[in-house]
Amino acid sequence: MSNRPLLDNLKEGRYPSFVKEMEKGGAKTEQLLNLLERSYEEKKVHWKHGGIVGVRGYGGGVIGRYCDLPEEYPDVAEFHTIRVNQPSGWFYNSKSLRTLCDIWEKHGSGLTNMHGATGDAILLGTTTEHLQPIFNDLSEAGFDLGGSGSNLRTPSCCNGEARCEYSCFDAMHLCHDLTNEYQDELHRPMWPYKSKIKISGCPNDCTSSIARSDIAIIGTWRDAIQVNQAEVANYADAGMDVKREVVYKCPTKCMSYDADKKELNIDNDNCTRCMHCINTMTKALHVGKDRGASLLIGGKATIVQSAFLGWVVKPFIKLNKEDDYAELKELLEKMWDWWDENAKVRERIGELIYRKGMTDFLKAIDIEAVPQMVKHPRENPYFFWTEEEVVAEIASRKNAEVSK
Amino acid sequence: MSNRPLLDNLKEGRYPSFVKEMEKGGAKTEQLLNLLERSYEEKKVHWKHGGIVGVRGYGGGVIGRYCDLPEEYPDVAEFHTIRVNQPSGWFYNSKSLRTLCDIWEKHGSGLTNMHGATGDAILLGTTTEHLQPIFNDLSEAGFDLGGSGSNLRTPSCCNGEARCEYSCFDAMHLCHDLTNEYQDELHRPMWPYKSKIKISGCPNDCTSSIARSDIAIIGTWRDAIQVNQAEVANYADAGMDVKREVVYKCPTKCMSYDADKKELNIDNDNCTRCMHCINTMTKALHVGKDRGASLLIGGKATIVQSAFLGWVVKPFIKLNKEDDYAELKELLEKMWDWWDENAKVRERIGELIYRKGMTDFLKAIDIEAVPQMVKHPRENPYFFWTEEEVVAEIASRKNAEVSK
Amino acid sequence: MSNPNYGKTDIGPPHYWDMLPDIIKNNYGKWLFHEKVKPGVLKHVGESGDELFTVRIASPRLIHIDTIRYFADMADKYSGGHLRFTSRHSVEFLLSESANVDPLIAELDAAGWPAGGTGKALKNLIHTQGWIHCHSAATDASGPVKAVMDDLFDLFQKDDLPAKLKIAMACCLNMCGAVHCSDIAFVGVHRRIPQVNDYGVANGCEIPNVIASCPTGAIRPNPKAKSVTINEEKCMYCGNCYSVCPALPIADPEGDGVAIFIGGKVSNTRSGPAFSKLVIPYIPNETPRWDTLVKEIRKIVELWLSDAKKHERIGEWIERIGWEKFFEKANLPFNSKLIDDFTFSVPTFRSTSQFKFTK
Amino acid sequence: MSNPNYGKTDIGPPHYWDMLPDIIKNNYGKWLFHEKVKPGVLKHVGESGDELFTVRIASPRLIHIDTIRYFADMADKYSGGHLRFTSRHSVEFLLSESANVDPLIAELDAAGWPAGGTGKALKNLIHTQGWIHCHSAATDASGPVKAVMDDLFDLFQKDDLPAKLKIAMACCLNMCGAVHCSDIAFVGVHRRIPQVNDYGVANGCEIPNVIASCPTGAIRPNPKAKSVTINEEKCMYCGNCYSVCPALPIADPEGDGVAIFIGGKVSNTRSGPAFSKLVIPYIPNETPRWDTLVKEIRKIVELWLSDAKKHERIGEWIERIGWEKFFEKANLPFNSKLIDDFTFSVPTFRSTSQFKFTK
Ligand code: SRM
Ligand code: SRM
Ligand code: SRM
Ligand code: SRM
Ligand code: SF4
Ligand code: SF4
Ligand code: SF4
Ligand code: SF4
Ligand code: SF4
Ligand code: SF4
Ligand code: SF4
Ligand code: SF4
Repeated sequence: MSNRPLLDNLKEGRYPSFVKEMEKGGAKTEQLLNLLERSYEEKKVHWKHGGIVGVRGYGGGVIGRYCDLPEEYPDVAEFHTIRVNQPSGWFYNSKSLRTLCDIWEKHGSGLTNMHGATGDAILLGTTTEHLQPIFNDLSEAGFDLGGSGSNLRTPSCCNGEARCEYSCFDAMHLCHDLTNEYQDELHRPMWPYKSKIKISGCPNDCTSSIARSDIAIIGTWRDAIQVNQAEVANYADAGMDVKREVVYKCPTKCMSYDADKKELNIDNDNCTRCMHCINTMTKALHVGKDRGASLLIGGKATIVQSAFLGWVVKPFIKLNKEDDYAELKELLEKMWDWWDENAKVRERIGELIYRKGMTDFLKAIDIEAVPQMVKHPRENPYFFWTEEEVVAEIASRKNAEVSK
Repeated sequence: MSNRPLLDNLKEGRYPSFVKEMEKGGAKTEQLLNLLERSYEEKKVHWKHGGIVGVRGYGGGVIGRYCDLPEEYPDVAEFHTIRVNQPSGWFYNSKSLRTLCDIWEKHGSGLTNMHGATGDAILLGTTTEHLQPIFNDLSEAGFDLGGSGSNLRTPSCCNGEARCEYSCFDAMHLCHDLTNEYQDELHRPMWPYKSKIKISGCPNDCTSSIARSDIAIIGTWRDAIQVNQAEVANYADAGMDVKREVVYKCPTKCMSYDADKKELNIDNDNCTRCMHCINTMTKALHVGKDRGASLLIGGKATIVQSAFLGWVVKPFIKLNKEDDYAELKELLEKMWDWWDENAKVRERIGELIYRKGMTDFLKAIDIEAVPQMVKHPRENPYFFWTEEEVVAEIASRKNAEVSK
Repeated sequence: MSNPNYGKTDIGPPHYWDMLPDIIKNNYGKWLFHEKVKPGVLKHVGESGDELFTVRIASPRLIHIDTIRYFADMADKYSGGHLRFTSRHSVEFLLSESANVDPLIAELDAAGWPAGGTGKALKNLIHTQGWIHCHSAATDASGPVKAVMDDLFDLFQKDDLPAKLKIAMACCLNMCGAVHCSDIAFVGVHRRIPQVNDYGVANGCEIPNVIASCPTGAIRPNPKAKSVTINEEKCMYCGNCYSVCPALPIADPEGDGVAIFIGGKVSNTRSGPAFSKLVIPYIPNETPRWDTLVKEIRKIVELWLSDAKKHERIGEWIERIGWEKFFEKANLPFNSKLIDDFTFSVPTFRSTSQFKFTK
Repeated sequence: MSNPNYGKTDIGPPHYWDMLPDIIKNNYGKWLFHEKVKPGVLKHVGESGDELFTVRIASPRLIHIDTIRYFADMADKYSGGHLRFTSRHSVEFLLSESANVDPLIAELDAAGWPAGGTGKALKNLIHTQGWIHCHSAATDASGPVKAVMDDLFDLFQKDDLPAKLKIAMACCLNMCGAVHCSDIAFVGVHRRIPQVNDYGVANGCEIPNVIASCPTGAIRPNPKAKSVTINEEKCMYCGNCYSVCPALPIADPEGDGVAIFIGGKVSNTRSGPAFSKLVIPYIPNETPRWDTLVKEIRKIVELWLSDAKKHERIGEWIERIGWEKFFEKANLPFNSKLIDDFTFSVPTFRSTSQFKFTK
């Protein structure tokens, strides 16, 4: 038995125990456990920031961490984490996982987060001197680091077309492609603050991209939901109350159901592709055929200006592997350029758009304003005009009068 | 025929013509009409502010106005307006109106606004030297001035119990009472900016109090809507589709209708007293019996911080003539005091609450926070604690532990 | 202050009780229900069974004392001398005798004072001063109001619109009136910053006051010229500085005009109060009848008439179909001026992938 | 950079294609529908008729390499060596053979790795570092997560809740995780400003950096002490200054704790994405099992289970009944901390007389 009554308590219960996991480290994690027990006793964290640590050629990928009681807990005096870029969709085979484990056994605590909230495989706890060797071994084995600091953070995506019938484009391919395209942006901090990309194959948004990434790419379609009426009838026959469960829950009330014919009709012009009906009758309804994605920009957590949910900047974009996602990439680069030029330190792109206004932003990325970008138009009269605009408008008016 | 082709055009059409009204002034308004024609030609206003004008003992009630072309239009070189406090509900008898007309004939242009947007009877256009004499004549005849400047503005109210079955209290009495109680605040500018009171007898809010006044007093009730089922049946018999027109339009879906029995049932606990059903079936449904008002604070137009709609600060207040509206008045005075002490110049009370936070405001007026004040609780974690609070909470926790 | 030469102060307004007809005094607080007799006529019935008839007429609000006296005459003749004005500046005659209703309407109508505006109708148009009195005005008030009301006048005399139709106007950003919460609002807007007359500022204005008057902090001192400069990026054309300093005129014949906001509402019914939203950022001042303005408003109203369901105010209708559909149906151009960039902008952005595609 | 001692840079992540089982390669982009076989098991069917079985298990995310190796063994034994992790850190085994499903589940369960979390269930709990790694933490992460999940564990193995139930936690205001948009979120909060160790600041920190680190501008220089002072009124306890200067510790055993936010959501389904809202501003850190936190979360979940309609996430349910009713039903005290006072506060105020009365 350990001498850690508080943590021992957390070995009980049906949910898998992180304490048991930590104990698997044996001697390697003994001091870490003791330190944690102490935190449980004192109700107080015992970590602090220290000097910046990293690997050669990179500015990010490692989070330096130091214990504030190094004399008492020398094994964890330095306890850095490594962010390893996960494969798209977090798919692994047993071989690759074992490789990762072996490297980590050699160089670190043996503890991991599979995965971090951004998406990386996180190797939890090593010393400064091991950083470069770990990196060398990782890259030898085909792994690279993810992002940290003021740079592009590791993009992530849902399992997309690999295992989901709703996916409106190849989310995993796109994620892999963007990650490789922007290696420099990912590894070498050069921006005012972090920038995150998350990719979801459909509006269910299983990567929480709208809330957790500056750049949310969410699959959607422009044409009609595909309906298989025979399957609709099957659902009804199996006892589903189609009106109550589907039709009445449709946020736009654009559906109707003919209970006699067991037929579902959708006014696709007014459908906002919320997915509810498709989710509920997965065999009968399918996403449309003219597929692509919506781009929502600005999502982030609370610090500093409040949490933002990303907002629509490009209602529809085709995502073609054939042209190497050219349109998307051009857009991303314009956004980042504008942000890089204009943002204050620690200002996310959403906060910058808030501060400078959508007009500036849209102009910089060369996109026309459309009503899809807003819930509703502005409610105040504080809109601005440039002298050129006014002069041009007056001139065209004069011309029209003359030609009358 | 005048030499004013542009204004002449506005004498045509079925809506009563202000130009015809202006022409009724004859010689007295001739230059005003010519000046206005000039504005129509040039598309440009020809007024400016000038020195402050007023009557003895008052700081407001008169708006000074000067023509920017005094040589060309000497008759309107000075063209001030007088704000005359209207009787509650804008009720008049022919005698009182004639009195007003006679005074204005003697001292001014003969033009009026019946009424101004705040509610005053506005006498439009006189000179500085006439101001005191007009005031003397008005007060002799029982009229007083309304508000202008950084003070209480003329309160106004709907016709309330005088002509409306929905009125939940005596709106006209309250308006008259408050106006008289706060004569000093009305006449002698002393605040950081203007403060407006508007009073509506029920949630239909026929004075737009929620949008147009810092202090909106809106009638409401706490018990059940009174239902006369026989009249419900009459509506149904007369062809009303009760479900479609009433039940489905209820914002809280708290109604049900039994089409066979022609019976309407209301789950009053979940009714938000929106008035829709009562408005639509005025004979069958009546406001409840336990009546009073909600107080909504902060309404105003756009300048500076954006337009605000007033928000709930006191969900329910009884309005008793018997105790001279003591509770309400105490509250108003606390609000004004806090505002007066804390606001910057030109900062309305709503803007101050926005800047300082509801916690400060509620503390100052000694009201407890209730969920009715918000659409939903805060979405960010930026809430504050005082050291006393934290110390007290810790102490009570320790106590509880000890006594265990 | 009791010097007779200076009038009595603080006497407050005349007492409303002295203004009320007997039928109101008798039924005060005891009204049972009302009926819409026909456009312009309401009948209120008391618990007593008493019936009060209200005849409502349109009013441009800017009226001459001769007209007020004429109304007084009409009141004496038909309603025992009793009348009132409404919160939208309509005039209401309060009749105890139903027999008087039609003759009163006929006589008023013949004199150019049409009855209407009750029930689900176009209401009297709330507005402000404009070029008749206010120095701030970016447009006239009474003129465009008349033009719009003339054009839509049929709707004032109906009671079968989907819901009430409330139009309001304000001649500058101060928005005197419920313009910010109207079904349709048009607002005078400047598009250029005030012109600084250095000589006038130096000689006629208190520079600290001028600087303090600007809500956006756009005004800086210009010590060299003993005047001020205005930061073009920050000025949002409110005209406040002109209020305190006539040497900063903001009026600009070609630059000024009106903007249209729609979809606002005040009453707590159904969806609750809502702000009006910008749909057309600029229409020039076309005197005397503001033809483009009138045309655009009619277009919006007609679309609403044909597309809305019963009980749907303009904003409620648009919320149902979606703003993107509104722009499509109304065939109105959208541009970035319509996207908020002020303090509360972010919550107006579309933070969901739910929207409708439009052409 | 091609020096072999320094590793190859910029090679990017391993290619996902190498990680996929054949059944996925064959049906990639051609899945037709899925079925929920039972809690913890999904079946995806391709156009080809191929059936892919997914077995999902709970994971505390903080796992040792021995466990990863164990998962690799299980994958080799049952799913051709293929597995994945989810966006909520569950582990998923990808099986082509239905016969393997039950044996795999049985073996995992026996080893303490229960299947579940699919469909309308309680999902794996997203969380952050806490006292295990982050200097900012106002509470531990893994401990309270375990306590909450243990308590609600039944719901992880169901598929008949009104809707999905997503709980998340973050150990400080930085909110690493989708905490701000979760059905239920608990967040570590400090309640006292950092303690300024003047000596430490003077000798170990770059004062301009410290000042710049504060998002609210609460830090001022204190030239006398060559240190800084913190404005109590402005500090909102984010801990950013401690990140750049260890002489400003913010952790405070008695003052720190957690706050509960509820009603958020991310998916665009039905009502669309929404932020979580504060309902309990403070619960102390009760190690090791955070009993009060666990109890309060259970109370909210049970209320939702009993009161919500089918397909209603927590936020959708509360929007239907109204927040005032929620506080009444949950018997939770309301206080002014729950009222927003930050940048976008005004739109959250109740600007209508529409509300429900509560006791
Ligand atoms: C490891 C991780 C939490 C976890 O346990 O999974 C994490 C850990 C930290 N985050 Fe985070 N963040 C992590 C995902 C997130 C997310 C979620 C996401 O990416 O989906 C968010 C919210 C989304 C967002 O970006 O807004 C997030 C919002 C923050 C913030 C606030 C940013 C903001 O603009 O509001 C900070 C503060 C900062 O940047 O200084 C922050 C800062 C930090 C720091 C670096 C604290 C610091 O100031 O030094 C933490 C280091 C902890 C440690 O000791 O290892 N972390 N952080 C996640 C990264 C793992 C990975 O790479 O996969
Ligand atoms: C006369 C009137 C318009 C009318 O034609 O009816 C009016 C006229 C003026 N208003 Fe107003 N306001 C009038 C009702 C309003 C209303 C509506 C209301 O009270 O219901 C509002 C919107 C509600 C509100 O208070 O927010 C209103 C919001 C303003 C504002 C912006 C205030 C704000 O905080 O946003 C200003 C600017 C200012 O105070 O400097 C203003 C300023 C002015 C000034 C004094 C312009 C100035 O800076 O000198 C105008 C004088 C016009 C003139 O030449 O006579 N007026 N003003 C209304 C008063 C008549 C009366 O006493 O009955
Ligand atoms: C006379 C007046 C009050 C006054 O003391 O002056 C008044 C009187 C009545 N209002 Fe009003 N309202 C009056 C201005 C308003 C306003 C303010 C405004 O228009 O600026 C509002 C809020 C406007 C808004 O929402 O934008 C208003 C929103 C209502 C409503 C709610 C309408 C809705 O959206 O559902 C009702 C209920 C109804 O009509 O069914 C109502 C109902 C009524 C009733 C039926 C109440 C009654 O039982 O007597 C009165 C006759 C209305 C009619 O026109 O048919 N009254 N009413 C005002 C007439 C103005 C005018 O000349 O047209
Ligand atoms: C595996 C995973 C994606 C991944 O690549 O990792 C995934 C997979 C699926 N999601 Fe998801 N979702 C996953 C995270 C999410 C998230 C993100 C999160 O939880 O942080 C969301 C948004 C959360 C939110 O709204 O707060 C999410 C919102 C949905 C929804 C919409 C639910 C709703 O509110 O209506 C559906 C539709 C449904 O289930 O009917 C969905 C549906 C599905 C389906 C049924 C799609 C399919 O046909 O394969 C998958 C099985 C779901 C299940 O659990 O029964 N998925 N799904 C994620 C599993 C996380 C876990 O371990 O529990
Ligand atoms: S986001 Fe859509 S496509 Fe991706 S896993 Fe979720 S449901 Fe499938
Ligand atoms: S996807 Fe959503 S909006 Fe579209 S029809 Fe289905 S339920 Fe309605
Ligand atoms: S606010 Fe209510 S009480 Fe007053 S007139 Fe309008 S409907 Fe009647
Ligand atoms: S007043 Fe409004 S909320 Fe109440 S029952 Fe009637 S329609 Fe429903
Ligand atoms: S809206 Fe502007 S211009 Fe018109 S009266 Fe009010 S302050 Fe004057
Ligand atoms: S017009 Fe208004 S915003 Fe522009 S400088 Fe003058 S006061 Fe400032
Ligand atoms: S939430 Fe705060 S304490 Fe927790 S990992 Fe993120 S930064 Fe660290
Ligand atoms: S804790 Fe945050 S808000 Fe407080 S002083 Fe430090 S950086 Fe500023």
